[in-house]
Formats: sequence, C-alpha cells, structure tokens
Amino acid sequence: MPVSWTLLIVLALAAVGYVVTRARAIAQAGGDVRRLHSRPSYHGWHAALLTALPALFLIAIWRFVQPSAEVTLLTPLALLLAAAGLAFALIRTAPGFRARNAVESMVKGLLILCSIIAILTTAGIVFSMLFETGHFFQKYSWQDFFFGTTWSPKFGGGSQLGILPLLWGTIYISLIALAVSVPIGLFAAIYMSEYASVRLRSVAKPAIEVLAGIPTIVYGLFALITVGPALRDWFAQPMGLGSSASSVMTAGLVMGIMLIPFVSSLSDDIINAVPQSLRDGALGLGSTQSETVRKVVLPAALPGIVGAVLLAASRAIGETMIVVLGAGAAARMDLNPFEAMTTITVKIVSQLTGDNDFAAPETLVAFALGLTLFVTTLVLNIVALYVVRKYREQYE
Amino acid sequence: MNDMTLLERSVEQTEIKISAQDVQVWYGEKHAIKDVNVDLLDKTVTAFIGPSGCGKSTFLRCLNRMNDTIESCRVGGRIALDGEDIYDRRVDPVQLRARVGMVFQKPNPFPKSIYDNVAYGPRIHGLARNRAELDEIVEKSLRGAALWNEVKDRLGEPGTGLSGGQQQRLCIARAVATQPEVLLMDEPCSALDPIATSQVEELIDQLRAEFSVVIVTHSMQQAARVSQKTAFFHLGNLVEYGNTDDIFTNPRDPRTESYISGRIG
Amino acid sequence: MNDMTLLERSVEQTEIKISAQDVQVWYGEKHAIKDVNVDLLDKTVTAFIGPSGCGKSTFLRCLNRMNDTIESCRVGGRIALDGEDIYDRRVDPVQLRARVGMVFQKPNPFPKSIYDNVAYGPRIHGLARNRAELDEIVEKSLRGAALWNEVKDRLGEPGTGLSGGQQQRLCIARAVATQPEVLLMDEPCSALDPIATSQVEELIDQLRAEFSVVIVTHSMQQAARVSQKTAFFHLGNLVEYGNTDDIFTNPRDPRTESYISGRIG
Amino acid sequence: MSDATIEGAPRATQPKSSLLVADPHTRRRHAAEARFRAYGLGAIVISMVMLVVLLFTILTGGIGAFRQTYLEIPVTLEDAQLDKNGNRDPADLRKVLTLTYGKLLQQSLEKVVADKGIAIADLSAKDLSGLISKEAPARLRDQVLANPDLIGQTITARVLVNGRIDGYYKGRVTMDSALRDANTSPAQLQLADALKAQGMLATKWNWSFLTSPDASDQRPEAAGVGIAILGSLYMMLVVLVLAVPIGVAASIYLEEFAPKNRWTDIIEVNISNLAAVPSIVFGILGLAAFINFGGLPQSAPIVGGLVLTLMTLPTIIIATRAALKAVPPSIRDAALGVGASRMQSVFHHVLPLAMPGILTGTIIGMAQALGETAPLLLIGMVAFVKNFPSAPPEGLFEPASALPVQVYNWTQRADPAFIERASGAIIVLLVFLLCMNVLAILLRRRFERRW
Amino acid sequence: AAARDQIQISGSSTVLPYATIVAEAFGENTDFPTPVVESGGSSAGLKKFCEGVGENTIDIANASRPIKDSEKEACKAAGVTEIMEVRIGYDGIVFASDISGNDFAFTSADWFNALSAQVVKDGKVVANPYTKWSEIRADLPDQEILAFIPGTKHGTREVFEEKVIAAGCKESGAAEVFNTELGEEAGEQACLSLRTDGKSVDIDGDYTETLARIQSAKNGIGVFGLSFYENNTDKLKVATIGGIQPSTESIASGEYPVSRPLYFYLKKQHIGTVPGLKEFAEFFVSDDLAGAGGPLASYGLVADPELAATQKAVADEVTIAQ
Ligand SMILES: Nc1ncnc2c1ncn2[C@@H]1O[C@H](COP(=O)(O)OP(=O)(O)OP(=O)(O)O)[C@@H](O)[C@H]1O
Ligand SMILES: Nc1ncnc2c1ncn2[C@@H]1O[C@H](COP(=O)(O)OP(=O)(O)OP(=O)(O)O)[C@@H](O)[C@H]1O
Ligand SMILES: [Mg+2]
Ligand SMILES: [Mg+2]
Repeated sequence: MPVSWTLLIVLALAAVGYVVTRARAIAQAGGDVRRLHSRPSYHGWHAALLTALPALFLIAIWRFVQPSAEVTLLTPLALLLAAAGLAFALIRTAPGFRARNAVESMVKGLLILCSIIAILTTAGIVFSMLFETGHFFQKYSWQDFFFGTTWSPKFGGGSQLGILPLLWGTIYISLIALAVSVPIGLFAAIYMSEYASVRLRSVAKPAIEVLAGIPTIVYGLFALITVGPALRDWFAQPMGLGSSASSVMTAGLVMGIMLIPFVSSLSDDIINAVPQSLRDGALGLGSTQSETVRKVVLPAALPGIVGAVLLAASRAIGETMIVVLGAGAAARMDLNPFEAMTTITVKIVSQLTGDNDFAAPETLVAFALGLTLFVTTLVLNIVALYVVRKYREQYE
Repeated sequence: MNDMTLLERSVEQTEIKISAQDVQVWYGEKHAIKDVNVDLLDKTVTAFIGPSGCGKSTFLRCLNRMNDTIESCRVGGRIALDGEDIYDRRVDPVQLRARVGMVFQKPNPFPKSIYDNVAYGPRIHGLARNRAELDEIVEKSLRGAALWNEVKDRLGEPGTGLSGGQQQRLCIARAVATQPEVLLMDEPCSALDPIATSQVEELIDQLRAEFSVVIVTHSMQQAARVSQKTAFFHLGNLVEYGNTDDIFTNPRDPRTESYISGRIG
Repeated sequence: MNDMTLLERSVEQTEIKISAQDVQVWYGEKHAIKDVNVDLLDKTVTAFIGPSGCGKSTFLRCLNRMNDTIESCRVGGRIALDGEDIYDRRVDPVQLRARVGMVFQKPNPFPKSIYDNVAYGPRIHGLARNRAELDEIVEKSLRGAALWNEVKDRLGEPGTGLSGGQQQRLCIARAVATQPEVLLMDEPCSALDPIATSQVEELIDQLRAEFSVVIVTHSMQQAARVSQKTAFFHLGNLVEYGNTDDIFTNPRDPRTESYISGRIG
Repeated sequence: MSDATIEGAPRATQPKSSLLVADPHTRRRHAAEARFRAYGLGAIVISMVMLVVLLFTILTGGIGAFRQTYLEIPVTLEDAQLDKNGNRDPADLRKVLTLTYGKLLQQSLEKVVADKGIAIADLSAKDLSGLISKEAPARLRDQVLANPDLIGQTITARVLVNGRIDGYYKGRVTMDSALRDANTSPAQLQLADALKAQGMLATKWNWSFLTSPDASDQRPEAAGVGIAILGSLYMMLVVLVLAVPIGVAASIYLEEFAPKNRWTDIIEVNISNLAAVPSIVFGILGLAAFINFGGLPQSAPIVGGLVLTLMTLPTIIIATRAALKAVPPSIRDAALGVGASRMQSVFHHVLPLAMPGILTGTIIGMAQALGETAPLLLIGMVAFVKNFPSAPPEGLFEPASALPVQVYNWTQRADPAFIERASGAIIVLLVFLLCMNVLAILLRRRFERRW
Repeated sequence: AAARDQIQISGSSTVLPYATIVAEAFGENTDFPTPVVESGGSSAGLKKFCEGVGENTIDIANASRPIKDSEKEACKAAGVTEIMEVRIGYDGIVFASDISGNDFAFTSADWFNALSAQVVKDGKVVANPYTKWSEIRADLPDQEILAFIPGTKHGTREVFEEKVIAAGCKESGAAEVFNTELGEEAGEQACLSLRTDGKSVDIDGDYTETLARIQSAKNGIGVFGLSFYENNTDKLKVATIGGIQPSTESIASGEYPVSRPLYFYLKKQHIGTVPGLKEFAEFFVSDDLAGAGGPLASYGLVADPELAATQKAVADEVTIAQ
C-alpha cells in the first residue's frame, strides 16, 4: 500500500523535524533555554505538527474525494508539503518565536476538529435518513404516521404505520428500565464512593461494569427464558393482568439491570470528585453520612449524574435485543405493564432487516421512525440541559 | 434571657468538658500528636497556639472525630466528653459532632445559597419548628458572625461567590447555627479585618456564657483577648497549658517563652 | 548575591510598573470595583487594606487577568503593565501571568508532590537547565517561604497533606519559584505564626529589591512593616492611596482614619 | 455595623444527654442512615447477584464449547481413490472432492466396526456415516493436499464426530431424545459408546474453538470463533485509536476552551442526543458514508471500527465532560497563576484528575462497542466468513466477522449444538472484554484520589 | 485497494443456512476463496444488490421471495441491468408444538378461526370468541389457543397469511360472509386481520425464539421452517395440515400446501470480474448440492422439481427481463 508508506514517511519526517528544530532552538539560545520564549520542545512540536498536519490532511482529503483514483501523484505532493512545512518551521525558529502559542493554536484547532466530528456525525445521520424519509412520506401520509394509533405493516399493502403505539412502548419500557437502574445504580455508586472499603470498591466497580459488557442477547434470553415466565406465573396471572410471558415489565427489568453500570460507574467517579472539604463541612455540623450525601454531595455532583442517567436513558431507547425477546414484537398502547409491547428501535431494525420490498413504505418507514426518534430525543436533551443549568451547584 | 446569660457568665465554672489523655495521632508513619494530656473546661474559651504545622488542627479534629475522614490517620489515647470516651465503639460520631461543632481552617461553604448554608445544621437537627423560626436562627447566626449586613440582600446567592473573609464568617455562622455545646474554631479570623475580628471575638465571648469554645489562632493578642486558658503546642507536643494570663506573662517552658517573645504583631 | 541585593535596595525607584485607570469590575449585576485609579511602582511593596468583602482580591485578580476564569466577571477600564495594556487583544494572558505571579487567598496546592508543586513553574518556563538547577530553585523557594526545614524530608509527599499554614507557604514558594516581575499576594500570612510571618516578610523585602510586590493584608502592622505604599479599599472604591507612613499617621479620608483607628491588634 | 447582638445564639433547652444514648430525633436519623446504607448495600448486592446469575448461565451453557469429542481411527488413504493417475500431480489431487474423502472415512469406520466386532442392533448405514462430522473429510483432504506423500499410507486420523454424539457426552442428547431425533438414533449413540470403550473416541479440550473459523449449519462441532476474535480485535483497535483520543479532545475543547454560547450549547445537546441514537442508525450512516460514499469495502473491520467509533464517541465525551466538570476550578487557577497556559493547565493538572472518569467512559464505551451487532448488520459484518483476514493494516480492509455477530448468528441456527457454541463465544467475548478492561481499571485505580 | 477476490453474498436469513453450506463446500472443493455470506433480510440484501455495479457492491442477493418490479427499477437506475434469477428450492412452513403436548391435525380453516380478529359464528360476523382449540372444532384438543407466528418483518408471515389464513377464510366460508356484510375491500381486509388479544403472538426474532417461547409456554403452537423442525424433532411435534404430514417429499409434490420458493439473484455484470462467481452459481444448483439427496435437502430444503431447468439457465447466464 503506497499510501501507508507515504504516511510512514511523513511521520518520520515529522519526527526528524522535532529533533532538528528542537536542537536548532537550543543552539540559537546558546544552550541557555531561558533565552527562548518557549521551551525547546515546543519548537520541536511546532515543526513536527507543521510537517505532519498539512500532509496528513492532504492525504485524507484526497482519499475522501477520489477514493479509488491514482495515488502516484499523491505521494510526491504529500512529501513536498511535508518538506515545505518542515522548512517553514525551521525558518521560523528563533529565540523570540512564540512556539508555544503556535503549537497551542494548532492543538486547539485539532480539538475543535474533533468536536466538529460530532456535528458531522449528526449531519451524516440526518442526511442518510432524510432522503428515504422523504420517499416514505411520498408514499404514506404523515398524518397517519404521526397520529395513527395502529401499527400493522402488511406485505400486500394497506399497512397501518402509526408511530404512537411504538412511541408509547419506547417511553414505557425506558421508564421502567430507568426506574430499575437509576435507584440501584445511584445507590450502588453512593455506597461504593462513600461507604465501601477500598477493597470492596475495587472489586465491585469493575464487576458491575461487566454487566455493561455482557452481550444484550444474553439479557434477552434471560428475559425470555427466566424473567418473563416468572413474572407471568407469579405476578401477572395471580393479579389477573393477563398471561403474556413477554411484557413491558420483563424487558424493563432486565434492561434496567444492564443499565446499572452506566449509572453507577459514572456517578461513582463524579461523586468521588466532589472535594472532601465539602463532606467535612457537613460532617462537622453533625450530619450523618447519608445526610451529607443527600444534601451536599449529590447536589454538587448533579450535572454529572444527570449525564449518566441520560446516557442510560439513551441506551434504553436504543436497545433492541432485550425488547424483542423480553417485550415481544406487538405494537400496542396499553397501561398494563404485563402486556407485550415494542419500541421504535425494534421496529426500525425489524423493518430494515425484513423481507419486504426495499422501496415500499413498510421498509422506508424505518427511516421515518429513526428521524422521528432523533428529533424526539433531541427535544428531551434540550429539556435536560435546561434543567441541569437551572439546578447546577458549582463548588468552589 | 439576656439577664440570665449575664448572670451565668459571672459564675466561675471549673467543670471539665473535654478531657484528653495520652492522645497520639499518626498520619501513616508520621507521628503528628504525641502524648497530649489536657482538660478543656466548660464555659471557657481555650486558645491553641503554636507554630504552623505543630499539630493544632490535628488535635482539634480529634476532639470531634473529624479525623475519622482521613484515611491514613490513626488516633490513640483517650478523649472524653463529659466523662464519656468519644472513641468508644458505641459512640455515634454524628451525635458527637452535633455537640462539638467545628469551623475549619479553610472556609468550605456548601455550593448552595447563603441561606441554605446557614440553615443546613438547624434543618438536619430539627432545631426550628417552622420557616419563621428558621429564618430567625439564620439571621441571628449571620448577625453573630458579623455577616448579616453584607449578605442580607443576597441570601439566595451561592455561598461560594463570597469573598474569602465572607466565606469564613459564613462558616462561623453555619457552625453557630447548629448550637453545639463545644465549638472548635480553627483560625476563625485569619481572613478578617480588625473590625470583623472584634465582632467575632465578641461572639465568642457570648458563646462562652453557655458553651465551651476552643480557638486556634496565630495572634497572641487574640489569644490573650478572648481566651481564659491557653495551650501551646510545639512539634506535636503540648508544651504548656494554663491560664492565659500566666502563659503570656509567666511561661514556664523556655519554648513557650521564645515563641511568645518572638511575636511580631 | 546577597550583597548585590543590598546594593540595589538602596537605590530609590519610582518607575511605574502597573498603572490602573478607571478600573471597573462587575460580577454579573454586582459592581464590585468602582473607578479605581492607581499606579503601582516598581521595586516597591504595595499593601492593599480594607474591610473584608471590599474588593481587594477582585482588584488583585484584575492585575494578572485571573478574573478571565470567572464567567460572570466583567472588567472595564485600562490596566497597563510597563505601559502596555494588559487587556489588549494581542496580549497573551499566559505571558502576562508568568510576569505577574499570584498567591491566592485560599491555599490551593496541586494534588502532586511538594517538590512538583514548586518545580512546576520553573519547568514550564524552562528556568532550569538541568535537574540540579531545578533542585536548587526548589530549595531556594522553599527556604524563602520558610518551609524548607519542615518539608525537606518529605518532598515526595503530596502537597495536599500539609497543614493549612504549610500549604500557604507552599503556594508562596510555588509563586516565587516562577520568578515573576510582579508578585500579587492575597493574604499570604493569614495562616502563619509570627515567626513564619516574619520570615515571609523578610522574603518580601528581598523580592522588593528586584521586583514589585502587592500584598493584601488585614494586619495594619504588617502593612506598616513591609509596604512602602498602601491602598485602602472600601465598598469597591479605592478610598486612599499613598505612602504607607502617610496613610497610617495622617490619613486624609475619614473612612481610612476610622478603619485604621478601629484597629485592634 | 455592629451585627452582633448581646444575646448569643439561643439554645433550645436540652437536658444534657449522653453520647451513648440517642435522643428520638437522632434515633430517627440513625434509622434513616441505616436504611440509606442498606439501600446502597442492597444495590450492590442486587447488581452482584445479577452478575453472578448471568455469568453462571453463560458459563454453564458455554463451557462445553471448549471441549469436543474426537474419534481416532486408522484410515487407509488408497491410491485408487485419491490419485487415479498415480502421478501425485497437485492439480489432479485437487480434483478429488471431499465427497470421496467422506466415503473413505466411512469405509474406514465400517472396517473398524467390523474388526472390533462391534455389534449393535438397528445400526443403519446412515448412523454409521453420520457419526463422523461433515467437516472431517475437508480436513482430511487438506491434510493430504498439504502432504501428498501420505497417499497410500494408513494414518491414524483424528476426526471430529457429529454434534449430536458430542452432545451425548455433554448431556445435551440422551437415548430418549435420540429416539425422537431425526438426526441421530440410539443405535448411533450405542456405537459411539462402543468406540469410546475401545478408546477410540474421547472428549478433549478444544483449542480449535478459539482458532477455527465459523462453520455452516450442518457442522456445529467444527465452528469456532477464530475469525470473530480477529475481527473484534481489529475493530477495537480502530475504536481505541480513534474514539478515545477524539472523544477526549472534543470534551476538552467543549469543557475548557469553547466559549459558552449558543453554538457550544448546540454541540452539547447534539452529543447527548447522539448517545440516544439507536445503534442501527449508525449502521445506516456507516453504509451511506463509508461504503457507498467513501468507497470502503463491505464486511471490513475498518468500516465496523469507524461505525463503532462514531457510536462510542458520545459515551466517552459525556463521561469525560462530566469528569472535567468535576475538577475544582482552584486547580486551574493555581496553574494559571504560575503562568501556565490553559492548554498546560488542562494537560498537566485537569486531565490527570479527570482520568478516572475518562477511563470509565472508555470502559463502558468499549464494552458497548464490543458487544454491538445491529450496526454491523447493515455494513455487512454479520456474515459467514471462512478465510482469515491478514495482519493489519491490510487485514482491516478484508472481510471478517466479530464476536457478537458470531453469537447472534449462532443463536439463530437450527441445530441446538450452536446454542452451546454461542454461550462459548460469549465467554470468549467476556474474557476479551476483561482483558481490555483490566488495563483501564488498573490505570483508573492509579488516578483515583480525593482532594 | 486490491481487487476483491471473494464473492460477496447478502440477503435473506432463510436462505442463509443453505448459502453457507454451499459456500463452505465451494471453498473446500475449489481453489476459490470461500464466499462471504451476510444476513440482513431480503430487503436489505436486494437494496445493497441494487446499489450499483463495482467492487464495493455485492454479487449475489439471497431472497425468500421474488424480486419486486420496483426493486428491479431501482436496480436498473443504479446500473444493475443484468440480473440472473436462480430459484434454489422451496421452504416448507410447518406448525409444531411441544413434544410432550397434544397432537394436532389442523385445517387452514382452524387457523383462520383461531387467529382472525373477526370470525363468522352462526352466520354473523363477530369478534373472535374462541379461547380454546376445542371450541373451534370438537376433534381438536381441549387446549388454550396460543400461537407464535412470524412477525410482520418475516417473509414467512406473508406466506402464512396467504396460504393459511386467507385460504382458511375461504375454506370456512367466512370470506363470503365478510364480503357481503362488510363489502369487498373491508371483507378482504377482515380475512387477514389477526386478533390482538395476546392469543396470537408475533415473533420478530427467529425460530430459535419461537422454540424458546414454546418451551416456556407449553401450550403454544409455533410456525417454523421445515429445516428448523427437522433439526429439533426431539423437542417439537409437528402438526398436519389437511391430514398431510409435512416433509420434503410431500412439499415437493405439492401435497402439503404451505411453502414458498427461495431465490438468489446474481449480478451478471460481475461475472468475469469477481473470480468464481459463475462457478459458484453452478455449484449451488448442481445435483450434488441442491438435488434431492444432497446436503441442502438433508438440511431441510425442498428440492426444486425443476432443478434441471435452473441449471441450464445458470449455465446460459439467462437474465430476467427488466
Ligand atoms: N465570584 C463571585 N461572584 C459574585 N460575587 C463575588 C464573587 N467574588 C467576590 N464577589 C463579591 O465581590 C465583593 C468583593 O469581593 P472580594 O473577594 O474582592 O473581597 P475581598 O476584599 O478580597 O474580601 P476578603 O478580605 O474577605 O477576602 C464581595 O462583596 C463579594 O461578595
Ligand atoms: N492529611 C495529612 N497527611 C499527612 N500529614 C499531615 C496531614 N495533615 C497534616 N499533616 C502533618 O501533620 C502535622 C500537623 O498538621 P496540622 O494541620 O495539625 O498543623 P497545624 O498546627 O494546624 O498548622 P497550621 O497552623 O499551619 O494550620 C504537619 O506537619 C502536617 O504536615
Ligand atoms: Mg491548621
Ligand atoms: Mg479576598
């Protein structure tokens, strides 16, 4: 692969640039680095970055614009650019040169670039779904989609594709999952950071994190084989709430278990980061440890905890396997938690991976569902941001 | 109430409030407090003086078991409050700390409103029956700490947005609001101007009528002004303990003398 | 080195180091500093005095743009260092802060070893060519801050495990190690015993030979002892500024007088 | 100015209480404390119990995949069948299909049965041929093609037996179930028992589960996770190399440098929203952006890695930002005060303090990425792949599968033997995860401290 | 990147096992690398197939239904103009219940009456009142109605609706009553609307899920593919439809009514550029593999009686009209 060779050469040049420029800066200062505006290593980095970055960008853009085109021209161009960067850096090196500022602005540029990736991802997601969503709404009326209360896709046409039952299922299951995971996760985090011995904590935290790594299919099968029938036999049937083995409750409970580490581990880190002086202040006034936690530590850690809960909620919304195996595939609007229901995400997956005509509304609806979900969660996130802003307690 | 306070103040009190015997403190390997024996009297202000790093704060924190929160810290010996060993297994540090309050060396206001900072103690101890009573306690405490005038219009703003000295007074108000029997104050006036200092000293004097106060200070003048008893620490040892007057006029130990005479302001 | 210092000290210096004109500071709605005009001289110790909460720290933080980090804080007016506006867009606050060092009111050591705390500044500014030089700088700074003897055996231990006064001296050492042209010290001796205080004051006096020092203090005595110029702040206003002797013996403003006469220790 | 009133702080008249006796109010608070603590402990216990239950089910279900039943029989590689021309020409040898080798093995087995005098009622020819895995002929053929000199010799071939027989020795198949099972019969099981008694058939540790590629639905006994491990490894490399630095860099910018304005609000909301995007949507994006637009190949770990990177980024960013937020501002002030630049204060002081949170985000994000199937579905990695990809970087562009994909695939297959394989693959996945996490967890413990 | 040397296949998960069996054998017995077989559903497979021509598009799409006209058009628009359609055989669809439960002998009408939202009782259209099989027909066992049927994503559902429910609707005479009572269109709809009270459970997952559900609800009856049943005869008991036992033979002969054809579609434009593509297609439909005694049949594929014609079409590279 010539491109990877080019890459290697560019990186090697950058390394050379670092060494040479650093030495040159020291030499210019007559060995006394105090006469330099910036430390010699900043001069080195300046050269390395100037050598590598433009060339790397060239390669990246080239590859992106013309993926399969000839690369023979690319290599010399990239190397030329790298050499030019190196030369420029060498010329600029002088005791008074603000190498640190230059390096820091380049690094800042890189940091900005990285945060732009998030925006690009969003744009990519929206664009990759917008087009097909448009197709969908050409074939299916938007009123029926947004306000329809029945979800029953059919192969021969005449499907009813109302989003409401799916939306309801999504909300219901996520709420139950959060009702399980947030208290358990939060209490676990509190216990680990405030009460537990170092040994217990060093075992419990990674152990709980394993819960996040168990493939969801395991949870799904656990819901299907163990939890579902148990709930049916012990709760639903005795209470006269139906005899469905798959239910919102099953999926919610099992998903809740999966989400525990999302809440517990992140919260634990945040709680741990609350300065000890705040705890001392509360304890010194004669609070019990739990009062300290509830009234001082948790409010101070609130933004991070909300972030953790949001992350858990996000996972709950995005989960498929547990819902399919735990809650079933029936779209239904019902208050009974022991009834089978399903979520938007499940239907996105199943309509995308089904056997339908790929240009039919039954398949395209997946994109509309995806986009709608995207917008819905966006609104939720805006609300969450607003709430956190309002209740944030900044320490120090 | 006022009269009673005045009345009681005149009565000489010699009851022992806290008695420490052979107290030892280690931070890991470091022996920070060595064989300290001292009896702190009720209705008395005791001053702890000594060079920086000699163990004043450490010893103070032993008295209400705040050292429990420092992992590397081990305490030996016996400390009794009203005759009861506070390091007894059955003793609940929470109850202890409610009775032995503390103002820390570094001001550490909660990231809450000024009001909530002061109301925190009364709330958890259920000292106020209703909002009006709570308001009253908060106001009284803030007045006592000479902070009321500066913050009365901004009680809802965060306590962390105050100036250094204001934060210090807020922490004093917060401790006072809890109405402890013994109040441990670690350099409570270090960031205060002379006027605020004198007001806090006045508060200490009032508290003495009913409670016992221990104050750490680097200012000999302050120690002389507010305290009846003084303890001089040096390199983890309690070098000398006695009536403030005696210590300052007639120190027995050469170390005490050199410390006091080396005074500057 | 010592001789040279003595030599230079005798030369009278009246060059203006920092000049502040019409400085205003708001915290959100709150107008914390109002119309402050002051010229701080080179090779001079200037003391800021005033009641707690009057804006001393706020003004101090303006001088090296540490206020940039407080979101709600806005600064107006013009502050010039050696004639250059420090709020100019082209000014790099980093370079400014390297030249105008700061000791904060609340000691804030890094959660690193004592050595690393002090060595941090010299390291990032490249003040030492090698490890030996760095060791030397660290020792000198710690000696200057009167901390060396206490920590020389535990340089590798975390700076956060020191006592309050030790932390304060560590922060002084850390600031001194960076060798700034102007050193802003916000109540640097508040947690220090008299002996340590006098050592730090000696350090300030030495620094004055080459640099400009601004010190916030609540102790009139300290201000009188170490400073040549004194500025008195009250409720955000600079009430009076002049030679220390004049301010203390002959205040022009009644507010200054009442503040100084209200002094206690 | 005098705030202090003459009356000191009032005190509700309280009898002097003993430290050892709690008053009612304190008792109530104690009860609350005990409850609170119990909730915390309960939460940990619940989590641990769930973990143990899940691990137990996985282990009991999957440990069998690491043992496999083999048959060792003498096989005469007859010239007549394998090399009709007798010239050992590789091209000719290749023309001999597995079918022939299958027959060869069947004959050998028949011979063994006859030689050893094994007599079993109702033993049909199908039972006899069905005893040997369909994979066996292929492996024998490979062996012969690799070493044509074997032809004409009698070698002891170590061959896999059919999944049902293997299941019989793992308790999955019983004489009873065999009676009803269309794919085996009691007679076949008896034959296996008889061979076992002769020492020719044994259940042994199964390395090849970790090293061999997937096998088709008819050969559960031969299926392995070799390619899946490689594929997952490649993808995780990509994720680790991209997601962690990019995520941390983005968080640093947003938390420490970005001006707090509408734009950064938008980015912030946007990132939390990305976390809520179902993983399959990232698959849609990956298909559109990387394969259709970017021209990267189908089923390649590089695409999978990129998609998972995008999916993991929000998790890492959210965790990192929360951790950065939690660092007290006084630390930043301290650094700025000695003339450090913002960049230096972040990289020297803030980042190390935020490290535990960053590592937690990494652990959770990577765990999620490692176990994800849905997005891979759309970029072609949920696939049956038989040829190993080469070493990186080329290997990143060659088809591979992944561990969760293997699990997903196997749980869908008809033959119940695959359920055991799936659980086995889950064990491998968890071990993989643990290996990945151990480093992060150790690092995290180093960085954890209170200030 | 280097030219792609392995065949890439995507599409229906029903065809997947057969395709992998063939791919594996192909790789073993030829010098070509083993093709990569993805699953992801007929729809996604065909969509990728129709994405265009070239190295990073797939060569073969498996489908459990014939390609639709709209899809052909999309293909054409993207430049995929020459498509070969290869029918590999038939997938039988069977009804099975737990091995230890009752025996069932169904008719299509039974299924219609059990699962339809509305049924005709005493000449009137009523909401489905049946809760037990025995209420529908006295010879059926006295067992709660609980059916696990394929979810709406599965092609099997279409076959189930068409060949069982719709057929049962006609067979039971309900179709006529619906037509007269509700009108043509609504009547047709009524024939295909299933009850939603939990007696009929959609399964969006796979047959393994259906099996697991039956094992946790022993009175359930599930819809399976024949091959799945054949691999699990020790756990499942199959029901007859109209008295016919499902088997590869009875389905091939057309006696057993519920089955569907399986296909793969091949991009002719890739023949010659992707090594082994044509060989693979020929290998797939050869008698050795797809024939009645071959491994595919032994796995449960119902061999195509017209396999010879298919083999010829593949050899001649016959494309479908677009
Ligand atoms: N971050 C902040 N937000 C809002 N108000 C603030 C903030 N910091 C300080 N203030 C207010 O500004 C005023 C001046 O504060 P500053 O810290 O400058 O006082 P100071 O003179 O240093 O007092 P002290 O001697 O107590 O440290 C005070 O009234 C204080 O409450
Ligand atoms: N957490 C800790 N870990 C280790 N050593 C500590 C810790 N806290 C204090 N020390 C050490 O114990 C000794 C006594 O500290 P202490 O805080 O009691 O001093 P102090 O008398 O309060 O001083 P100051 O007047 O400076 O506040 C000091 O040498 C200090 O360095
Ligand atoms: Mg102290
Ligand atoms: Mg201040």
